[in-house]
Amino acid sequence: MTATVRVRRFVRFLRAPMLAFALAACGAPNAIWNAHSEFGHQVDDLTRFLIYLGAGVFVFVEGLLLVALVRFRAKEGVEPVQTHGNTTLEVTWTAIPAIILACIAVPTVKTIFKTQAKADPNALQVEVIGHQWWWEFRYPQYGVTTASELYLPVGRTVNFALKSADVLHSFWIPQLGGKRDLISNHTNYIWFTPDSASAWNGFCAEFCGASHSNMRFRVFTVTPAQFEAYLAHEKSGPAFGAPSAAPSPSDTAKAATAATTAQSGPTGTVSRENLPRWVVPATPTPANLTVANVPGDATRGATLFKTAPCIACHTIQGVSAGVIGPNLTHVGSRTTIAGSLYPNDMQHLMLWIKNAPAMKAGVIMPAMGKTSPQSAGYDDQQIADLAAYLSALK
Amino acid sequence: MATTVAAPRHAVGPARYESGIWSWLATTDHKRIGQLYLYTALAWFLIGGFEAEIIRTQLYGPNGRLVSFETYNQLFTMHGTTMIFMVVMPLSAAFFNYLIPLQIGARDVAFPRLNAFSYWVFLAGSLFMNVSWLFRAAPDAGWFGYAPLTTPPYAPGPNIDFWLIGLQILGLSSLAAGFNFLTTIINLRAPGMNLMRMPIFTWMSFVTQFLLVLAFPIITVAVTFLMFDRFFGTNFYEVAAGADPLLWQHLFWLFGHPEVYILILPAFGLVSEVLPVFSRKPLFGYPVMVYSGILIAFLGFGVWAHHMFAVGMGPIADSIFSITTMLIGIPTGVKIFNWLGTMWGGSLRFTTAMKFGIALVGLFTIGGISGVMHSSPPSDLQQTDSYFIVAHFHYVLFGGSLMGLFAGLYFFYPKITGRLMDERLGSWHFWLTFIGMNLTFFPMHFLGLDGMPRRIASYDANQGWDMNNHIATIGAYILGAATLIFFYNWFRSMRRGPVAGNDPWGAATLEWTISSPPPVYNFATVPTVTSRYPLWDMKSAQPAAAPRPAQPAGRVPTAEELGIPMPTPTVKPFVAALGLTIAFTGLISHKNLPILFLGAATFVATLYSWLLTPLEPEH
Amino acid sequence: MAADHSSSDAHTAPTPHAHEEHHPDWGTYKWVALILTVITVGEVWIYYLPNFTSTRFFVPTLLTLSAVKFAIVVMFYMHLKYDAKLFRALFTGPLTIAIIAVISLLFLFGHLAIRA
Amino acid sequence: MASAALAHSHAPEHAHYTSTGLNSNKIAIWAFIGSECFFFASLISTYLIYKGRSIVGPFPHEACNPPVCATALKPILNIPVTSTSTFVLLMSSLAMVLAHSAVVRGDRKYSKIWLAMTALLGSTFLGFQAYEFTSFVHEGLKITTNLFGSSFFVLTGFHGAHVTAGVLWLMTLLFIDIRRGLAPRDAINVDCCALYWHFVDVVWIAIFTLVYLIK
Repeated sequence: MTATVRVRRFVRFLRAPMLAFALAACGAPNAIWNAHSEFGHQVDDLTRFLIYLGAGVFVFVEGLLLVALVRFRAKEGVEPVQTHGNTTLEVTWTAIPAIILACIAVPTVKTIFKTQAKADPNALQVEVIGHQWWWEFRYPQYGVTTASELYLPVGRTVNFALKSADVLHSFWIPQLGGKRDLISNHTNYIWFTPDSASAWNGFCAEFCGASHSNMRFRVFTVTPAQFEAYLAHEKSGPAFGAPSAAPSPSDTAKAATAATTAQSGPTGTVSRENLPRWVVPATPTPANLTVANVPGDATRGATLFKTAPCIACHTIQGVSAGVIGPNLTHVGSRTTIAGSLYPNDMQHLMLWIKNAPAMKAGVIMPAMGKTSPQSAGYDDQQIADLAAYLSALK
Repeated sequence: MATTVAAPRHAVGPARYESGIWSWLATTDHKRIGQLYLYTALAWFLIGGFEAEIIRTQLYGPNGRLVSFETYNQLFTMHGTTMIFMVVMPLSAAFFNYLIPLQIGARDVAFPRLNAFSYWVFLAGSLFMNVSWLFRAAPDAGWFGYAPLTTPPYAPGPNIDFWLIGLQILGLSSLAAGFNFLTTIINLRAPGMNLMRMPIFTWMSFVTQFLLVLAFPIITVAVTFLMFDRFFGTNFYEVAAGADPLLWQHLFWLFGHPEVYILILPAFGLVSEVLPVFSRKPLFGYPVMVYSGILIAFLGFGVWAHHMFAVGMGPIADSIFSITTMLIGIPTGVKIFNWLGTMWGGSLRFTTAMKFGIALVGLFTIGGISGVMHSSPPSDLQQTDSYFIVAHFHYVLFGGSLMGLFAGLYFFYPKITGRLMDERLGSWHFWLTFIGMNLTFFPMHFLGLDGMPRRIASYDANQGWDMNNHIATIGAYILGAATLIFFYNWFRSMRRGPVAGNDPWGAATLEWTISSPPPVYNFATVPTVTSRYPLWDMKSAQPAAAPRPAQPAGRVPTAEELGIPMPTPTVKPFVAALGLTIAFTGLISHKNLPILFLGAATFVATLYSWLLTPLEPEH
Repeated sequence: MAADHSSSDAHTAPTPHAHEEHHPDWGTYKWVALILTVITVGEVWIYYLPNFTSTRFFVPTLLTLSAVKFAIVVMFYMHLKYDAKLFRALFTGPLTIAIIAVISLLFLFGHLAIRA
Repeated sequence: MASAALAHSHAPEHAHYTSTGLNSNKIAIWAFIGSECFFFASLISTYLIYKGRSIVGPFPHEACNPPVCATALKPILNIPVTSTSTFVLLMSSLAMVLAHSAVVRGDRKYSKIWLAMTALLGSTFLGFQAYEFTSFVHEGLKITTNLFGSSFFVLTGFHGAHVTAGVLWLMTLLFIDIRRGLAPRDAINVDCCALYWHFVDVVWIAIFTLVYLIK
């Protein structure tokens, strides 16, 4: 039986006491030891093996140390024997670590080659592009482009092609797999197969500048049916204006996704209600930044948008073609905005449009609203209209 | 062996030294330069520690907003850079300076003026980098400043320029010191002290010097490329021109990993001096300790890419570097076991120095174990760039280097100042440091495994990270308190501490045969060495258990009286360092050529007059 | 690296005077110069042989030739052949590590075709 | 004899007794050379890593034609010129060893001649390099042009800087020789300079093959 199998057996055997360790991680939604992909499990097994080995060495060495400290405290008139060394001993404690390390090396190399093998050819291809400081996701097989929220079907292998639009980033979904760096002038790959439907946090793990900590994303693993519905909806143009199309797939999706933690809207997208709390942002907004609580008119907002500077950076299918910022075609159906930094609701959307730089360090998007009565920019009514329009882009 | 000891007269308090700023600016005495390094490093330790406290305060709870994200990035960048290049390295350098000549029975280093130059350049470099705070433009790209984040398109401000030029200056200092100590150790050993009789600290320093002189040229080149990119528009890291960001990473870590051993080996050396003395037993397996040190250094050049397992080097490279990394675990483990062997069967006296020494053995082990976990790329993929890594290298650098350096500080304080440090306060310092250290860094293991990325200025609520962050921050405050106690003890004991005498600990090596503090010429007659532990051979089998009462007041004869030629004091090294710094300042201030040339001219001119003047008055 | 120095200690310390005697003389120097010139001419010559530069022997040949030149200068002009072993260790140790580093870097950047 | 040389040698030098019997300056110089190996290793590997990765021309060995380059550019490297300058540098090493043995012999006349000759050949090499650089710039290769330009100019430029430092050192020795004459006891200092000079030479041997000859 292969070393990895042996490792697995060993790990299974240790799973029970592992709970003790896991307790430290209770209420830890991003804990790497709650793996939910085969990649995660392979890494996890190896890590547990190492943790236990480490724990053993730790107990042994620190134990020896403590014994020495207690047994050999200075006593009056006792003169220690002046030993200079002991070849047998020294050879032993050179050999034993060597053996232990060999035991680590074998499963390590096996796992390296297994996890870095070529991905299943008919895997779902996802192109991940890191920007300062948000994530762009593309499904080349379906011609879909979206941002900040990644939908994946349960049980299908996903092959990620990782690229960077500017500096280095690192793609990490602790419970599904990772990390792999996004490197300018390189394309990196990583693949895994999610094994359960839920909502996960994703992070940028390579320091990438002012808002590195604000470069988060969400991953929703959904049933294949709901995933199909989602893609169909994403491919279709913006819902606003068009008669709300509710294609058949989405109905099946609705039925199917009852099982999933997050309920699905008619569009296959995850609804903002009853999401697990770890994917609901609680980022505070700047105290000195406020907007009047005025109702917005989506139609007015739509006309305003066409002439607004927004179009220079943002794409809305059939409206604008900017590529600097996130694609907004279906922004209304996302649960978060600004790189999963704020919940996607009227108030946050308005604040964001009014003064993005105040809400996210170093962000490129300029303040669109009046920051002072004299200054240029949209008034709160116009901003409300824009926000209403964007929210309507289901 | 009587010749080993200077005329048996001992000073109370400091021996005759001239005082005054000038005497310090012009000094070429390795003991004074050592103290300059020491106090400068301790000052930066306070600053770097303060930066850490702000960082921990920001991270105490979710969505902390104590400082802006930009400021936070500057803080963690400068915390890392400061602790590595301005605290641990110069503290080690302080011990190199003070101890190596004393331990090998020399009157000074091989090139005393070059030695002074190294210090002044180091001071200039560290100031240069920190001046950036005054312009609110401190470096902000992390201590390993990955390109292209550091290239003009993404870092237009002067922040990175300060970092680059500061590093360049500090590098020059380390290189100069490296050549100096290599030559000193090779060539100035007292008669009879062959390599296998060298005190273990000198041995580890010897190995460290090799790492210094071989690793620093690499970072010099990498940094020079970036300087050229930023100042003259070259393309080394210019993504638009097709550059490969991995070039910086490989060059940086090719330097960076040996650098890790540059930081830890001197501490290993110090602890290997402290443990035997307070176990009243010779170091267990001295030769193995020496060879493992050499092996660690050698392998240290073959493992650098284990910092880059996430960049996708491919399975073959990953496997190779994974295995070389595991190999390095073997000699390191051997060291731990030999330390245990040293204490085993000994008669342990738990002085503060000993406590810190033991702490290194215990805590470095933890860092070593997590290190082995990273040596396995698949496992490292989940841990790298997370708080698990932060925990790991703090166990290595705080639990390892700093604990060792503290052990050394308490152990050699009497030799440097002539007085003993207060043991009660020392004990407080130790226990608070030990507890605070573990409270701060152990929870970070869990934070990492719970998916908290490294270098984030703020994190969201409901991520399951709050509790461990609370604990870590409280630990950091305890560490702060401990450090203040240390400084209080340090300065208080200088006046109030009991007089130490030559050899308060019953130690074995040459530095303890002469008065504390030693006379400017160190040894009245150059000792002849016949064993690894000259003092233990000389003394009765019983090494002194308790600090001996100081010898009756006597005067240490001056160099003149003994007819020992001493180097003439000179400010030329200081002026040369000044010129160098001015030149670099010219570079950063919009390539201000006049200043640049003024500095360069000063440097070259001073260098000439320095090289063409003999060290000592002709006789 | 450092280990090598123990050898330098065993080695009976020669006085600089002793060195000077060991130094090669004009006779050696002129031959060395001649060989160096010949090799250099050879290198440039094969550079201009199109049907040789295309073969896979071209690069190895050049590398060997320059390695020989390198060695000759180091051994005779830098009289490492005659000097204290210590110097040999101080030079060859770092040189070896440096060369290994260069080669592994070229591997890592895919120039020596270990991965596409 | 040794200690005499040390006591009077005009360089930072402390040791009155040395454990190896070797001169400390010489040990330091060798250590420095060992460290320089890494300096040039980094520069050379960078050049090799970026070889063939430039997006735009000019290129070292290949012509660059539209559309890659706006105008057709011929291969940039000029082998005949560089071969000559390589030969010059090799000969300077010969002059250097002769200068050293002249000093050892205490031969004032030839020590001056050969020191001057070495410095002269070194400067000639620098002249060649200056010519090479300017002509490259005229042919459209600047340090900012492409990866090749950056890595080439910085690598050879730093070598040139080393040669310049060497020439200054030689001229200093020559100056001392003229002013008070270099006695055999000063041989050790000339030796140090010679070691440095030869090292700069061997570095060029490597560069000449790796940069200029290998296509």
